[in-house]
Amino acid sequence: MTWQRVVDDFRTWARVNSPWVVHFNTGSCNGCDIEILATLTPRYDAERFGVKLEGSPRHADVLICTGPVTRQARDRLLRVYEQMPEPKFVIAVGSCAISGGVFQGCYNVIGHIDEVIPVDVYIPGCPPRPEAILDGVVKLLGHLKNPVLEETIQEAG
Amino acid sequence: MNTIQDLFTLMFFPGGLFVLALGMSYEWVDRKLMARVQNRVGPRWFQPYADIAKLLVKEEVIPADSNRLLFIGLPILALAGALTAALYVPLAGFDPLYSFKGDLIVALYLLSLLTVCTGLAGANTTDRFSLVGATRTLTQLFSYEAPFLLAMLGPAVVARSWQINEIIADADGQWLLIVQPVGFVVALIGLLGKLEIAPFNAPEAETEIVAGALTEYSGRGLALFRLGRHVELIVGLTMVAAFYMGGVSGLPLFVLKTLLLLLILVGIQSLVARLRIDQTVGLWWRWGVLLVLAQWLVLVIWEGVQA
Amino acid sequence: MKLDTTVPQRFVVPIGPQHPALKEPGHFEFTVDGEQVTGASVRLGYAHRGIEKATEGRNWVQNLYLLERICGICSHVHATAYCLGVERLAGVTAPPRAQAIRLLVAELERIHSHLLWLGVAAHEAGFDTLFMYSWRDRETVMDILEALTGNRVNYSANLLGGVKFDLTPELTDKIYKGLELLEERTHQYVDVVTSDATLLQRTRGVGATTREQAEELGLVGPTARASGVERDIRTEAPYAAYPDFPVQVVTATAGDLEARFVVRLQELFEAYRLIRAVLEKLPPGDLQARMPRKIKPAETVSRVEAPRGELFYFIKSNGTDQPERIKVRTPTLCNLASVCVLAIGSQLADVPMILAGVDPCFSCNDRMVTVYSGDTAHTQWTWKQLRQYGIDYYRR
Amino acid sequence: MDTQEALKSAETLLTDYPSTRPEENRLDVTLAPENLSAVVSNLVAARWGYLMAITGLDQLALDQLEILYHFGAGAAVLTLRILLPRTPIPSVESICPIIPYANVYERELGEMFGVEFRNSPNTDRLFLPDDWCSDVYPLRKDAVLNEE
Repeated sequence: MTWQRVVDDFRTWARVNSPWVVHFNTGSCNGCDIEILATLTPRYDAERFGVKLEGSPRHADVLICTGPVTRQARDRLLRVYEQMPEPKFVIAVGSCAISGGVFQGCYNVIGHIDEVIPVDVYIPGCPPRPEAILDGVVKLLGHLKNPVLEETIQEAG
Repeated sequence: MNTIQDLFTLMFFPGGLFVLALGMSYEWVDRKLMARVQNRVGPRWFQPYADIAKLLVKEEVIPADSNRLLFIGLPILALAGALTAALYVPLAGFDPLYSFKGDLIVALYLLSLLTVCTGLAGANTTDRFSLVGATRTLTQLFSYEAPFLLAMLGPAVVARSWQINEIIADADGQWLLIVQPVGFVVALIGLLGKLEIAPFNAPEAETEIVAGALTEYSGRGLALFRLGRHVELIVGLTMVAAFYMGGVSGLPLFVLKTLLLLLILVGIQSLVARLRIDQTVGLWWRWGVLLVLAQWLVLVIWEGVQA
Repeated sequence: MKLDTTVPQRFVVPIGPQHPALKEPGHFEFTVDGEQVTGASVRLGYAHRGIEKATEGRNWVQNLYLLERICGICSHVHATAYCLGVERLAGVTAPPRAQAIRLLVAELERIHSHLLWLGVAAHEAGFDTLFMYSWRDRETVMDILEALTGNRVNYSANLLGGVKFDLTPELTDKIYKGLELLEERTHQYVDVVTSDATLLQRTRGVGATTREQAEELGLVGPTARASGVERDIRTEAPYAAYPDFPVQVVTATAGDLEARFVVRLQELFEAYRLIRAVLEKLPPGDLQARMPRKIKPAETVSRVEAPRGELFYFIKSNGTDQPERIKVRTPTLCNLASVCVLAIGSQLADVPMILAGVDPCFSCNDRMVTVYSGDTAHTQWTWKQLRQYGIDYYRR
Repeated sequence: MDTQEALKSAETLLTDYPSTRPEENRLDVTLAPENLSAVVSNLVAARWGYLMAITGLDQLALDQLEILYHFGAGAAVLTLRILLPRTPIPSVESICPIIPYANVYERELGEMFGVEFRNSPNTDRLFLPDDWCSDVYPLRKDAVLNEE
């Protein structure tokens, strides 16, 4: 039992400290995307927390989505999500990703991200500041760290 | 020598786990220095450990259209090659664990095994980025391998031996980089090429072909390849430091010299843009090979005259 | 292994819609022969949201906020073009102080956009240090914009009939200080892009476009100016406060990527100069003029110079509080077609550079439009054919 | 070139067609669809400005579609307007043989308003999704855009 506990703790520690991120724009205005990129740059430096922006969905743990989902982007979003190996998490960045934002009701917009794939963390803002994005990532990690919460997530999921 | 002691040296110290730990620490130093140059804070000290551990516990997706055996086997082979190579070099300032005549050649080729495996791994999947990445990896292998080998053979000629042990004994205390500057520079730049870091990172150019040959790898396979790369970094640094910087006897001297080399590597890495693959090949065959060959000629003649 | 060697295969490398070189979704397919690109095609629409249709269901004020979100990088120019057009339709002129502040924000935005582009282009070239440095300095502009308008992106500084924010003396000081720092850094960047050997290997002579080709391809903005096409709406048809603060157009002749780097960097100096001029001679007065809620039926054309080139708005009112039709033509649309033409015959490694060279902005583009497919004979031109075509074209 | 001079020269180029001056810097010329190619050729031959955009307008009340070709030279804006019936799918000669880069504007228009461009080198769908119904033109005023 205790050995299992140690292994679990170690696994959680590794996951919490090494979130590799892949970014997908599903029809965003660029504002959020640029702010996500800004989190990597000297002032915010997400690498401090082990965050690494990866190109290949196969390498990534966290999918960051921006923008309302357009008809054309929907299939791609699903494909990117499916390409990611387990365990995987999704962060929706920006008002549009959360609710469709100003683009609600536009004919080529299907809706928000969680109508297509399950979302773990929502980061509001138009666009959210880089600090807010970092905070969102850290919140996600905090979630993983707390085993009680993790259990509830697993039960629910 | 008894079996238990042998096993210990192979598995834990100074082979095996120790090499892996050392490799990851050096990887951290590399990333941290790079971040500092770029005005960033950079990763925490345990970052590479966390990365590898996370990758190891992550799901490994095996693409349906690739050869399963190769897909799983290649990363293991790559890491094994790098770890074996580590046994022949004076790691952490200790004498090489195993030594025989001609082990220099064996060590160099075991190091290349990693690159070949990476290339094959890329070619094993039908992903287009992987295929382009594999082509580039192998193209680059053919471009830097010969000059790097020649650069490594310079000290061997002086020592008149193909045995790493003897070369180091011969070079101990003399900074060969003063008498063989061309060899040193080519070896250093060859190391950049071997490790596929800027400006020779075209095989994994993120903006063109995502992650190159390893695009389809996730989880354990990727972890093993990365570990292999880290070990390669250590072995490469050790060899260059030992051959050209007056030996690495003793841990403090080893750390000092290899870190100095790493600092130079980071400096180059942060000051250059990525070369295109055709430019890389051109650079090596037009300049690298010719310069090293010229120096080699001088060395051989000089040795001949002395003899 | 599985390659069938009996049939000559088209080996297609897709770039996008999810791809590290493009932070935005566009989808390119490049047919390659080894490392050589032999064909190119584009498929856009991943960010097509249908904004033009949406404008017809919202009133004039709501549309301001919608149109501002066409693009997160050049949000202010979209709002400016829209406001100027609507003001003209309504017969309202924004007070001079408002016009000057519009210019100020537009130039600050140009600085942020060009620095952003410099970073992204450097990243495409694998020069991450330059990327990090330029984005570090970009934060200075972002701070100024945030202090001025309260938001880092989508500033919403514009209102119909004026602007929302005024300048305070502290802000003016902050801007002066920021500009000083940026000016010094920009000199360094000019040094780097014109002298760094490895970067020059990736930029000099790559994607070169002659003046004729640039006109033929319908290029706009800095991309066209790097080829010697002296076209800049700020001088040709000055708007906002540009008549009072004239702009010097920066051009180059080489038309390659290096020239595009240089032109964009030189435009930064011009932007610094303009901002200083505005700060020194900021006209006093009100910030807003009254706007009617409904606008009588009319049509107008509004053009502004976005960081990427000419932005075109066609606005038609119908006497209600909602527009009859708003048509937006973004600069990226004009420039993007050139990527496919320029990519053919170049190295795969140069493609992201060529793409970055036009500073594409897909969200601008897709709000309504585009594509240039390589499947027709049209885009499969070689340089020679293209040049020949250009010559014949002007002989006719 | 001065704005007024530019407009004057455009007027002389297009004397055969009825024109108006809706704004100080604009000249609107109404053409019959069959004259379009000739007029555009004339403008290009005279090197008058460049094509800035093509706008579609749905005049539902008149049961007509209007296509506006905007040309710019400095501050001067010349608009060529052609009127087409709304149904069946209206057809107009493509200007791509004269101005190649007009292709993207035409394709946009074709997709959004349902206009057919004859002799166009490329009429593929531009940016609407691949599974978009082929007979729905979103920017027409009476388009039924069902919500999913």
